[in-house]
Amino acid sequence: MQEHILSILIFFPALAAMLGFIVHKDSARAFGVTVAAIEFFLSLWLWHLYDPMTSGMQFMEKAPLVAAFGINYLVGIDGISLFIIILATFFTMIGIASLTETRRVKDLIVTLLFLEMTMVGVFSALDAIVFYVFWELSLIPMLYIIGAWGGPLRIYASVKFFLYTFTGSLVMLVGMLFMAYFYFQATGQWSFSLLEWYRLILPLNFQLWLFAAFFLGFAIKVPMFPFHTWLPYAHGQAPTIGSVILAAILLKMGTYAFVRFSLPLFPDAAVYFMFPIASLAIIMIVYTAMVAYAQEDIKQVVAYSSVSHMGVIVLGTFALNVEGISGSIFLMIAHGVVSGALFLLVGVVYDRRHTKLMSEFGGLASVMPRYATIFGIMMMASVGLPLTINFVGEFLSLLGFYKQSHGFTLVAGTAIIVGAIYMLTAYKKMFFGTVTKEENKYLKDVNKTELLALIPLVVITVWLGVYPKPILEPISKSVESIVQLMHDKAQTPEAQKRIPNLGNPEVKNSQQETH
Amino acid sequence: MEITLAHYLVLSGVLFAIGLIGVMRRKNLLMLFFATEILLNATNIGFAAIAHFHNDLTGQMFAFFIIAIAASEVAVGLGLLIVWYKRTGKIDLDIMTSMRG
Amino acid sequence: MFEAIAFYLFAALTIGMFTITVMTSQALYALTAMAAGMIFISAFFFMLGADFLGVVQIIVYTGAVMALYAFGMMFFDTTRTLVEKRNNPRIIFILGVMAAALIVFILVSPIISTHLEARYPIEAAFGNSQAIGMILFTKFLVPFELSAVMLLVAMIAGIVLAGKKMDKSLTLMAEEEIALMSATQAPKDTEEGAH
Amino acid sequence: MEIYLYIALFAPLAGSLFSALFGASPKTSVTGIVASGLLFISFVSSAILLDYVMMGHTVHVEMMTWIAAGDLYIPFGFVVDQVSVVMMMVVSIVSTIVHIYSIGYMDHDKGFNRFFSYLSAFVFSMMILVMSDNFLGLFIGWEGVGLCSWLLIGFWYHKESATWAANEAFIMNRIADLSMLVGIFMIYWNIGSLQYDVVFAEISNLPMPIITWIGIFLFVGAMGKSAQFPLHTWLADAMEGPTPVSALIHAATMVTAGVYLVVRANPIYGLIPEVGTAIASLGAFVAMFAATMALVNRDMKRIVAYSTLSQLGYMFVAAGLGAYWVALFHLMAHAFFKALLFLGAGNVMHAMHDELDPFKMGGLKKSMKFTWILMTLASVALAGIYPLAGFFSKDLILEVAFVEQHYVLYTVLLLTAGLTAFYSFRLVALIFHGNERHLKYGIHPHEAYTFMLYAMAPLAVLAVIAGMVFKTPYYQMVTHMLPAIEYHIHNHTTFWIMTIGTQLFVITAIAYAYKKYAKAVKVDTKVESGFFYQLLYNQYYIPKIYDELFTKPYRELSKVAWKQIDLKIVDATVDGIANVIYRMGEKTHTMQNGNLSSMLRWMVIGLVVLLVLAIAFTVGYNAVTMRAM
Repeated sequence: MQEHILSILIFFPALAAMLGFIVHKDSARAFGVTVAAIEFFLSLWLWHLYDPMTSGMQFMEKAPLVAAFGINYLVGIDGISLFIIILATFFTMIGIASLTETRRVKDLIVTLLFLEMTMVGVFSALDAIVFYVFWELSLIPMLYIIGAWGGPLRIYASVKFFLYTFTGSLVMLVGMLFMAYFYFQATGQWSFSLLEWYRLILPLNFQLWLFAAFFLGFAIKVPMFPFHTWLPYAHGQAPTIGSVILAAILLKMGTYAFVRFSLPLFPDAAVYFMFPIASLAIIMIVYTAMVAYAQEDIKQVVAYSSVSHMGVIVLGTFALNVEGISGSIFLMIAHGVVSGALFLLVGVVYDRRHTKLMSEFGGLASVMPRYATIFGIMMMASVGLPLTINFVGEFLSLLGFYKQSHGFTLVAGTAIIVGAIYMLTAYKKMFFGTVTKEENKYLKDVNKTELLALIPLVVITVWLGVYPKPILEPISKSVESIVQLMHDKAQTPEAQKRIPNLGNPEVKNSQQETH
Repeated sequence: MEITLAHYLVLSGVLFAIGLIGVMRRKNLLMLFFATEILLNATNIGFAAIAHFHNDLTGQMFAFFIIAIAASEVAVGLGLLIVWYKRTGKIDLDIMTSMRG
Repeated sequence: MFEAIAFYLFAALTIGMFTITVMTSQALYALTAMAAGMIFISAFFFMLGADFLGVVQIIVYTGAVMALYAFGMMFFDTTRTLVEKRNNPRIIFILGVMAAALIVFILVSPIISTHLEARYPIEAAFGNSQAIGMILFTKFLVPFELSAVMLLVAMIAGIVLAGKKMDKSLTLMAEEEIALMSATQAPKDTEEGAH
Repeated sequence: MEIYLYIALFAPLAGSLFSALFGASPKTSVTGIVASGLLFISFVSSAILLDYVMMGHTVHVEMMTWIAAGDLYIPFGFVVDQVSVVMMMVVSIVSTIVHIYSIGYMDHDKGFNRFFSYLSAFVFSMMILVMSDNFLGLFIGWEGVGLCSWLLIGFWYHKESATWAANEAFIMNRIADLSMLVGIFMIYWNIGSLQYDVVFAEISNLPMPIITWIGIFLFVGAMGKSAQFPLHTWLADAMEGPTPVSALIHAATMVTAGVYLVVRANPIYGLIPEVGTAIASLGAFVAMFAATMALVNRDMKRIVAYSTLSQLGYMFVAAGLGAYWVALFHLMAHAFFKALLFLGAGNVMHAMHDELDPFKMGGLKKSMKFTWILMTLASVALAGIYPLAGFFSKDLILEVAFVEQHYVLYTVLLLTAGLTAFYSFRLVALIFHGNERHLKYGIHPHEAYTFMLYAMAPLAVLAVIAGMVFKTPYYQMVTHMLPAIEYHIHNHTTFWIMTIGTQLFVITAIAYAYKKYAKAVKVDTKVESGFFYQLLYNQYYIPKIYDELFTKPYRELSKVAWKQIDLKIVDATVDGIANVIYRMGEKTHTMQNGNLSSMLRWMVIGLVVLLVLAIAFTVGYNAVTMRAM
């Protein structure tokens, strides 16, 4: 069973979802929670089996799909994907457990389980086609969730979400096909295996074009400025569970793919585009933070804050050193936990008042003290307070990029200022002051079901903020191998300079001395 | 003066163009069928010519099958025409607009 | 020389006949011209050494197809002058000529014609009909049988379509009409059975 | 000894968590007592550690790994050495007293338990800040105290002004924190470690510009926490918090963290005297600047806050001039008498039902005798009268400036000393002497709980003796780590002239304050409508300028970014592209008009187009391959 654990992890939710069609409506929720919990414990078992000392891929499985074109069902994980998978199973579990939706619950749970399959699939795929299939499949459940359970503008939002991301991924597909063709030209064999592709050294001009093609697909998913406008609509219209999964997991696909595809495949291009992308990331950070500050709807604040934080992740990724990339991956997980929790929290108040406008609230701290406390913790985590999960990632990302550019990091660092501005302002509007609205005077504090979802998130937020080692170490190990691979593949002198060499400590020392 | 493959192909092309003009010009369905026959025959000449000049029977085979297809097309097509005519009393192309998009 | 004269003669005749077919407003002229054109085309087949094809051409087209069309014409009563609405005849003409020119260019240009190679060479030892028979029942056996089935189907289709009760089309009727029809028909059938 | 270190560090956390358990429930005195008790334990542990350090040892422990990625390795490491033990003592003493005091002060507050939870959390953060053995650990504490400061300033969250001040404080500190982070990045990438011992050992190997930049960035970080100009406005607004908070956080401990940082990083600043001079100049400027604002203010707590600001300026002068031990000494002494002053102000506030304007008080010495004595004592100490603490620490800074031959700084500081004395006693005079102006507002003051006064007593004792008794042992201990420079004016005549002159100057200022405010208060409208008075009263219009220059444009710009750029440009472009495609579909669907004849025509057009493309591509392909051949 151990050698097939990844396949089980991928397809178990899907099989369960099909079974879910015949489960009775009233027991659908129990069924969903059970399945998601089993899946979550499977993923924990995966972590238990994972060997943190190895930097390469583990639990690899291979089965030919289209042998003539070298398309295989090839899955495997390393430290980078392991924790995002756990995050995905975890959020599906608590998402289903804390579901407050009453309309067509069974359909929703089946959809979520399918979504879980695609998420786990994306993060464990090592074959470009398999990756692409899961990548696109993930759109459909999300489209359905937004379109069926969303707000008044749901059709517009879901269509926009689908078409926008789909367009980007089509360009990515072209890039993949060309990559495979190039591999065929170079070796005489067709292969879509990422691990085989890693061995290719492409000429710079090919790298640039391919990088651009992949970039478009990933950047829309992240979403990077100026491709971000689908996100506020999607979040604004999606039901709570949709926003949670979208923010916590689906957005991470983009940044994960940067690490998995763009960096090791095109190291020279990554260096070439480093500063343009860093500029975009900085615009994302500052500009969307300002937009978040101007919002009137608390959910939009959280949505835009997501974009802003994703900017830091992108920046860390393109630091191209172990500190930066490890930090960005850690921040992916951190941001997943924190923004997921924030969306859950927004959902709590939305369930009670059916409005998300901040002007409708005020003084909630006295009416809902527990809610205010948890919101406060999560807000502070989002702002990046030390000893919360976000700080570790943000610090490492910025630290990493500082190596590449001082000025950029200084500007990007305003993230910690502007982030505080919009978050504190929103918090003040929601929770401080006196209760002015009559409806708010008798709001119920968070109930047990909601606490069931929120308490674990709070625990994780603090635990991983204080002791990030259990997950930072495997991440760092895997990142080291990627950075080393990039350094070995780098051709341009610029890239060789920018990407550190880890394998040769003497070189490193001499480099340090020259600084 | 020798007659080459090109001559036949040009002839085939010219006949095909005549057929095309007919297809576009005719509104009477029966006449449209005529034009279709011309198109088919034009290609037949081309196939036969290529078969001849390249010393290969495949071309003739194609032509042969085309004739078979043409025959069945006429049979089915005329049947359909009769149905249509019984319903509407006309076989004018312009009144067939049920495919409006 | 003889070949050239024959080619140009028949080419001129065919083009002329087909032009009449396409352009005339008299259905009868069109039919006649086309029948003539078909026969002239068979001449090319003979010139190209495809004797069997030539014979088939005359039999099928001039014999069977033309007879069908003639029958159709009589049925539709199109012996009168055809009244057809024309719009933009110039565009039609330009498009036709352009298509022809392009096809000719593609076929004649060396790029394609020099790349062709014989796969089933004509054996000089056999006559044309014999050779065709050989190849038709070996290499092209499956397509041949398929086309036979197709012809059978077409024949049945022709009979059924033109048949008696087909003045009512199920596909072109609205749902209610069909329901109405089946409702009225059902008792009638039982009545007939009772008689 | 490690066990004491852990006790000193984690006892406040335990207290905080214990109180947090009761956070939402109604007041239970248990929380206050337990939290205070645990802090006392922390204090005792610190004292034991102090004893141990006095004997010349240091304690250095590494609790566990925190962040490790690539070459970066940051542990939770704690060090108790001569510098940090001083801070630990200051923090634990003041916070224990403030805790006990708060049991009485917050007696009637709904958020009693919550308050102790926050306050103990603050002490924990502060302990981390001073005990950490690396820069990032310091940063944890740095942000932690920022968080607690935010929580405590906005403690009465129903008040708009309180929450506004809390956010202002947090955000303004964040600006400085960014600079601090950048400083930390620079240290890491140039040295490869953030441990103090490694950094300070290696720092001299770096090129000069880098050291300078590190120094500047770290100092800008310190400026935020210590509310130095231009990041000072939050401190006065922070007085919205409960008074014990002001005493603990905004006077005694947190705001001095900046000074602590500079003192701690003395190996860096020792290498860059130019930056040191700049720090000293800024410090002197702030000392004067804040003192002038304190002269005219009509808010009791704000006056004390400005005085704090001014004293922080003094500390930075000392630190900037390389007299690190003097800065730390003044930090300690200041913590005692300023906390005392604030707690006294708290008593007054309680008695006056949260009235803050001293012009509405007066003659309180009758009803609040002890408070009067304590506050007068604190003010005397602040003014620097012999033999109280202020004399030994503050006048020392004057001497430092003189000895280092920065005469401009010396003059500024001397003038400021006069101003300090004046505004301190203006306050004392207005509150405790003269007519009982509050009677007409129907307020009948009463003395605070006795145990609160007892709690304040140790501070009073310390304010009196700290200078005299502690100076020598302190000097001997702390110079193990800090540069041991004795600041003596060798010329005896000069020394005496200066000392006595300063004393006389200060006493004159005190006397003037009493004369002007102790009897009847005449409101001199001519002066008050004057330009300078208005300028000072409006804090040099700086809050207004910030509002106009930063806050409003930021808000407007954010609106523009959302409404104009995001919705009207970025999103509209996306929708525009979609609409173009959609309209193309609308237009071309006329092609499907159902007329078979025209469809045939379209078909032929498509055929022609395809043929053209086929030819074009074939020709093009051939051309390319021909060239390749």
